[in-house]
Amino acid sequence: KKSATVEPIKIGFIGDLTGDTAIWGQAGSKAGQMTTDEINAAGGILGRQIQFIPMDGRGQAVDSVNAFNSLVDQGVLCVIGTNFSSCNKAIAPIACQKKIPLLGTTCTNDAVTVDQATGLVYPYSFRIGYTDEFQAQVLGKYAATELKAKTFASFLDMTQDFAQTETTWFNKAFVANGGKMVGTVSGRSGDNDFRTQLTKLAAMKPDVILLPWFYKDVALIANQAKELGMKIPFMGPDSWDSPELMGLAGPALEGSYYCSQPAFARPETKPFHDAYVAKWGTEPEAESLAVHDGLYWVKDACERAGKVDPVALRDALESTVNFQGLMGPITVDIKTHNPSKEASLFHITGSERVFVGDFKP
Amino acid sequence: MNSILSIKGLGKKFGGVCAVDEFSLELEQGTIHGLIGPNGAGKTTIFNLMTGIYHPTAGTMALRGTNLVGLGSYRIAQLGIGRTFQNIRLFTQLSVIDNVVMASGVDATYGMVDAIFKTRRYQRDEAKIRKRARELLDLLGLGGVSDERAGALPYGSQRKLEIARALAARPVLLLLDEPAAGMNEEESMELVGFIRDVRKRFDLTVLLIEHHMSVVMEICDRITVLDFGKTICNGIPKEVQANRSVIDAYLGETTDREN
Amino acid sequence: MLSSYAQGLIILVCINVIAVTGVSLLTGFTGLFSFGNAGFMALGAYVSAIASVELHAPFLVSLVAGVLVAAIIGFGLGRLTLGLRGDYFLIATLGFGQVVQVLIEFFDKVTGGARGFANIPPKTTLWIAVVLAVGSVAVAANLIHSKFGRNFTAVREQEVAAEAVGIDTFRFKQMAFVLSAMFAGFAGGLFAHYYMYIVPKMFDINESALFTITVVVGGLASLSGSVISCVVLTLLPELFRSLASYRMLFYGMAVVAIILIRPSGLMGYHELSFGWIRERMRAKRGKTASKERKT
Amino acid sequence: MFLQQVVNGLSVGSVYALIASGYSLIYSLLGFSNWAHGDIAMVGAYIALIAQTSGHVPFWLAVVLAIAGAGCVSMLSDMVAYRRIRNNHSPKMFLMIAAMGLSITLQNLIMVTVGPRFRTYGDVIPVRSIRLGGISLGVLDLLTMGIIVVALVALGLLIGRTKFGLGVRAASSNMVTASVLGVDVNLYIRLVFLLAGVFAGMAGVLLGLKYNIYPTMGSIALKAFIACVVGGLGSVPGAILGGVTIGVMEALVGGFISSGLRDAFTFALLIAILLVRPSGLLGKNIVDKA
Amino acid sequence: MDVLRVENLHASYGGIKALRGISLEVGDHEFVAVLGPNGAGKSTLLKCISGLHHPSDGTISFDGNRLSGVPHKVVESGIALVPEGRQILPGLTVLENLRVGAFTRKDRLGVKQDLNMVFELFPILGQRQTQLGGLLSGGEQQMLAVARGLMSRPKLMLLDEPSLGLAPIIVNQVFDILQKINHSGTAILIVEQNVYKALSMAERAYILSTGTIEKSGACSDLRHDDQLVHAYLGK
Ligand SMILES: Nc1ncnc2c1ncn2[C@@H]1O[C@H](COP(=O)(O)OP(=O)(O)OP(=O)(O)O)[C@@H](O)[C@H]1O
Ligand SMILES: Nc1ncnc2c1ncn2[C@@H]1O[C@H](COP(=O)(O)OP(=O)(O)OP(=O)(O)O)[C@@H](O)[C@H]1O
Ligand SMILES: CC(C)C[C@H](N)C(=O)O
Ligand SMILES: [Mg+2]
Ligand SMILES: [Mg+2]
Repeated sequence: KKSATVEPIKIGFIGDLTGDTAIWGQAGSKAGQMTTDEINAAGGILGRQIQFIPMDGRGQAVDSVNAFNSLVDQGVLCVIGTNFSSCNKAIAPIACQKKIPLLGTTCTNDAVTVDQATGLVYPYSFRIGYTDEFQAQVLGKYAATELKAKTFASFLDMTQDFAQTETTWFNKAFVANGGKMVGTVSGRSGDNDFRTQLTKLAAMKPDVILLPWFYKDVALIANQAKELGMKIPFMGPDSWDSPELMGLAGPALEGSYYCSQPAFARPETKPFHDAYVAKWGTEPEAESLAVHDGLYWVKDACERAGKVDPVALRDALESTVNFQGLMGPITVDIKTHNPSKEASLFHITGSERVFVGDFKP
Repeated sequence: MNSILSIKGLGKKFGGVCAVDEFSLELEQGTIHGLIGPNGAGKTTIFNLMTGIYHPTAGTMALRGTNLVGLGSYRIAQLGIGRTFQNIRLFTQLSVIDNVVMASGVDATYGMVDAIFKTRRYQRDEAKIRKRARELLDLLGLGGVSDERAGALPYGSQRKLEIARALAARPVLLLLDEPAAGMNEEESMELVGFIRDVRKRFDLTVLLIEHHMSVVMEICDRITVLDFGKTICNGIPKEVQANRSVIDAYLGETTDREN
Repeated sequence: MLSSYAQGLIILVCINVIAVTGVSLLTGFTGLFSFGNAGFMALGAYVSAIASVELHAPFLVSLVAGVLVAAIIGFGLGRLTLGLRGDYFLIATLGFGQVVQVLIEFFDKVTGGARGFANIPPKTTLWIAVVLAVGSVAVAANLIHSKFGRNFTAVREQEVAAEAVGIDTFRFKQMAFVLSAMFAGFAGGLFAHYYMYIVPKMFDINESALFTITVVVGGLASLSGSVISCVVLTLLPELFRSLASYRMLFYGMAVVAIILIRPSGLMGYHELSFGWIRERMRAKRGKTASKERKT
Repeated sequence: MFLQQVVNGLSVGSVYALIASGYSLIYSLLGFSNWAHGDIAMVGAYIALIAQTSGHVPFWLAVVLAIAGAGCVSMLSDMVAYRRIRNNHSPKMFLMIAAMGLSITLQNLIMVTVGPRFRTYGDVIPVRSIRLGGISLGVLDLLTMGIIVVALVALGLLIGRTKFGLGVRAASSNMVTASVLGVDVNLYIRLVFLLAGVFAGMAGVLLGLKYNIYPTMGSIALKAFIACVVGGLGSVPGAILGGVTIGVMEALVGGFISSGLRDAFTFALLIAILLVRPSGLLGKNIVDKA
Repeated sequence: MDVLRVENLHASYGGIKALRGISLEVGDHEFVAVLGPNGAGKSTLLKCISGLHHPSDGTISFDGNRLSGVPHKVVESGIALVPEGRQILPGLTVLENLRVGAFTRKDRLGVKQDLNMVFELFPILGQRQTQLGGLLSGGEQQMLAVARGLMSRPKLMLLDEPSLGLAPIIVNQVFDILQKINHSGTAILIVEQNVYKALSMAERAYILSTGTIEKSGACSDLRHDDQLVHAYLGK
């Protein structure tokens, strides 16, 4: 066949392959390799094979920018990743300079796709998942209307951009539905002990506590809350989302809710999930699904564009309507590059994540 | 009489131990004064007090009328007191010549801008400093080892280097703490000649601690003897040597200096 | 024309070289350990970024503003802590670095907090970075070869003796510390205007530690060693990037290996110069010659 | 709430103290900050985890293995790296930098072999707390404090009263001289690393029980290092006092001033302590006799 | 029989040759001096024997066995060094310094007796038992160094300029002590700058200059060899 002699299409991936949250980057990288094989086996993109190039960005902006530049030099068509807003905010303007599409996976901050100073969208920056604003509103509204909470307090991670944004939007939705915020406390990821803040929170006696932290910290916080005898339910965003969480703090999170990409509740996910577990021996993360969707989205867009070219790809990505991924359908909003998605809500009972339903604010 | 240094009622206590007690000294410009006494008598402590390393618990000290008590070490050095250390304190990792150059701060009058742009002033000063350092090393017979690492020198040479370094800072009063330790008779006598020489050449006053009696007796104009922090005798070498309490406390009965 | 990746790396190397030059003066020459220089870099970065974006200051002015603020804070901190010895001082600077980070996160109205500060104009080009890095190293090199460098060295080697020859050790510690803060602040300004986006996490303790590691690996009392080491250690993780998850493992091992193989660091106590190379070659020849004689 | 915050502070402080005591032990001997000490604790935690999950041994045995293993790793780190640096007569700071390199190496070694996941030992010692008049006391915290008291007494006796201790202190004062006086310096250093590793192993397992097990869990040692400095470097009682001081300070600042500015305030306080006592709370201010 | 036998010893520091083929021996109960000018290599010789510096060539044997070159083993085999520059353990008290001196000894009672003995010899040390070694005066440190050497009850004692920094009255005392312990069976190899003192105490002496032995013989002969004394040791 002729395609064997044609150069493969290079698609870059940037994730945190090392460091504290390497679990997500590695899950993304694994899924990328798996999906690439799958696409190649099915004939590749427009008859060309694809080559998946994972790069370590350590979850850090500078490293991620370097990785991005390096991928651009290798002649990639586009780059999938990263999962952290802070990294994508640094890469987005460069992607626009270099005219290479960037498909953020689970980075949820608005500033990833929209230049906050001008309010204009970064033409080359896209995202596969939803936004902080979106999920925080879903949570806030749910807490007030369904859980009938009257008061909430937020315990936020000062080092993470999403924590602040989510607190703001949660508050808006919560207040709009008749609730009231009774206070915030903060900590920094990397700390191990949160009893001080928890003691303070307990004294505020809120009905729910918003907890925008990474799952590893969520586990610590929940366990320590339990140790202190606290029984207030927590609510959290997608940063809770890892199959690990239940093993780390299932009992301590009894009664809590969190919001995630809709993926795991959808039956379409099952084959991917099983194949992943069979191949790698571990559970996939939301990041795995995002990378999977990203690759297929690129395939879809290229095929719609009819050629393999970054600029054409960008145009095709922007005009995506109802692309069906494992995390739900993607329709791109031209003004924000945010996909129109729903958020899935999970309730933790009996150390299990129980799917509550898909919501929009 | 032209007094350069005046110490009155100096005292230093370490916990219960009174290392220096009521020590007074007038140094005449241009003399070489010996400070001797048994081990632990407080000689080095006096040097440390004079150079601001320790602060006295009593007394006053003045160099040419300028009070020394309470000043920082570097300030006292800048005022003109140079010293060597009993436990040698060279910049061991640096070359011999750099040890001397290091002390030539007084000769470097240029500022940071001169240094950054290597102005003529900088070059002039630096050349002068190097030249002088080399002269001082030659003077001490260290010219041949000027590029060696100071720490690699034999013990005796390290002592000489300490003197060269002290001289580089252009002192008016030089404090030597056992300069002849680790030297044999011949080397000691060479040192005596050398100390005389520099005193003349640089118009120095020297205060000398030394246990080599041949050196002390040979070179000192006057000698003060300490014991347990107290001055037990003060006079010209002959008097001191014959003093009963000095013999008892310090010299011992059989001063078998056979040469 | 260089690829953008290569350009990016060169710029990053240049920025790091500037910061490391400051640390080299402080640690390599004066013998003081700081784990807070990333804090000064953060100050430089944020001040210059805010000056550029909010006050529309020209690039040069914003850089100078960053350097000045770093210098002033460095002076104050030095006054307070330079009396501490060894690791006690180290901890004070480490604390300072942490405090800078926390304050930037806390005053998010001005700094953007953890959301970062974006839209900084991209002013740091390849040439600017290269010229300024070379200039900074040249300034440092000239300082070192003057009485200032000598006095730093004297402080490192023997404080008591330094004082005894009239060197005001506190003043020179202070000077080295402020200089290192200024270099860091300068690097921070360039950094901000290259990456266009800054977050406090970029200037955490690991960054400070990296500067110190770089200087020590380069060898004490060697500016050229620091520069070489900075190039090596900045590029090393890039070389290993394709090794994916093994990357930092090899990086760590490489640091240990360099220290074991070169006991005084890459260039300890020597500057890279023709004289030095000639001497090394002669020494090598001498060594082989003496070996031959023995057998 | 005040009392509860003090208890919270003691609980964290005791963990800092436990790591700090091992840290301090090495500092007192070699005069350098062993930045890899926390990572030795991490390795200990993983050894117990692997023994428990893959080896299916009872937990107490896993703990013993962890302690022994951490001791060996600590000793090995000396034999592979630090010892050579000493023999090279490199400046002390090289030891510290090597330790940093070692720290990166160990973290990433675990990362690539065991993986980056966060793990727990499961319900071996259920997270339990005793309620005492409205205050909750963690069972693990009590255990930690117990261990610390025992460790403090044992170390005090070992270093202050035995010949081993004399040799260690001689070596820490001046290695070359100690060796010409008949002290087998390398052996003693190795033993001290072993001892420090044993402490790290205990700390690692306790950390794992109390918090999570993950490759960078050792970075808590940074706080332990600060604790050592506050308490007075090289003094084991100082390290413990420092650890507790920092823990309580953090809790009180976080609880009553501002949780957001907690670290800023605690560091300001630390600097204040150092300005008043430049060699830490229990450190000796060694005067340099010229 | 010889306690110590050094054969064809070479040593260097980097490129600098400090010893170029030294051979010497110290007999049982003998008192031997090594003399020579500044930088002759005297300290290097003692360092090689005690394992502090590794010779590049040659052998050193003690009691008929080759020495290992590992300092603590050298001490265990019965050699004590009073090093150049005192080398007091500054952070340990006077008493602890002395105890470390007796580190290789097992007889607690003997150690206790010897402690009393050195306190008698150097009363000032007795008074300063709890002071840190680093805070002693130079001469006090020197006394401590000698006392510490005595504490190990060596078969052979190496002394590198023990009189350095001592008051004349103490110098005499130290030499008396050395003579005493020599009479009671300890062999002594001493490096001294105080040439006449050394020649009057020791039985034999070696004259070292720039790393080689220029002359050796009985002290009584050397003392009267004016030419030699002039050439190597100063008038
Ligand atoms: N650590 C070192 N590094 C390099 N060279 C050294 C070192 N120690 C000694 N040397 C050199 O070796 C030679 C012999 O030195 P050594 O100290 O043995 O002399 P010495 O006879 O003891 O002199 P002194 O009477 O001054 O103590 C000298 O030339 C000296 O410069
Ligand atoms: N920092 C200190 N703390 C406690 N005691 C000290 C201190 N410095 C000196 N001493 C004591 O004070 C006394 C005087 O010491 P100093 O060093 O002045 O003696 P010295 O006359 O120079 O003796 P030497 O001739 O032995 O050098 C000694 O007994 C010494 O132990
Ligand atoms: C992986 C996610 C928890 C990342 C997070 N949503 C962010 O924007 O940084
Ligand atoms: Mg003295
Ligand atoms: Mg010698």
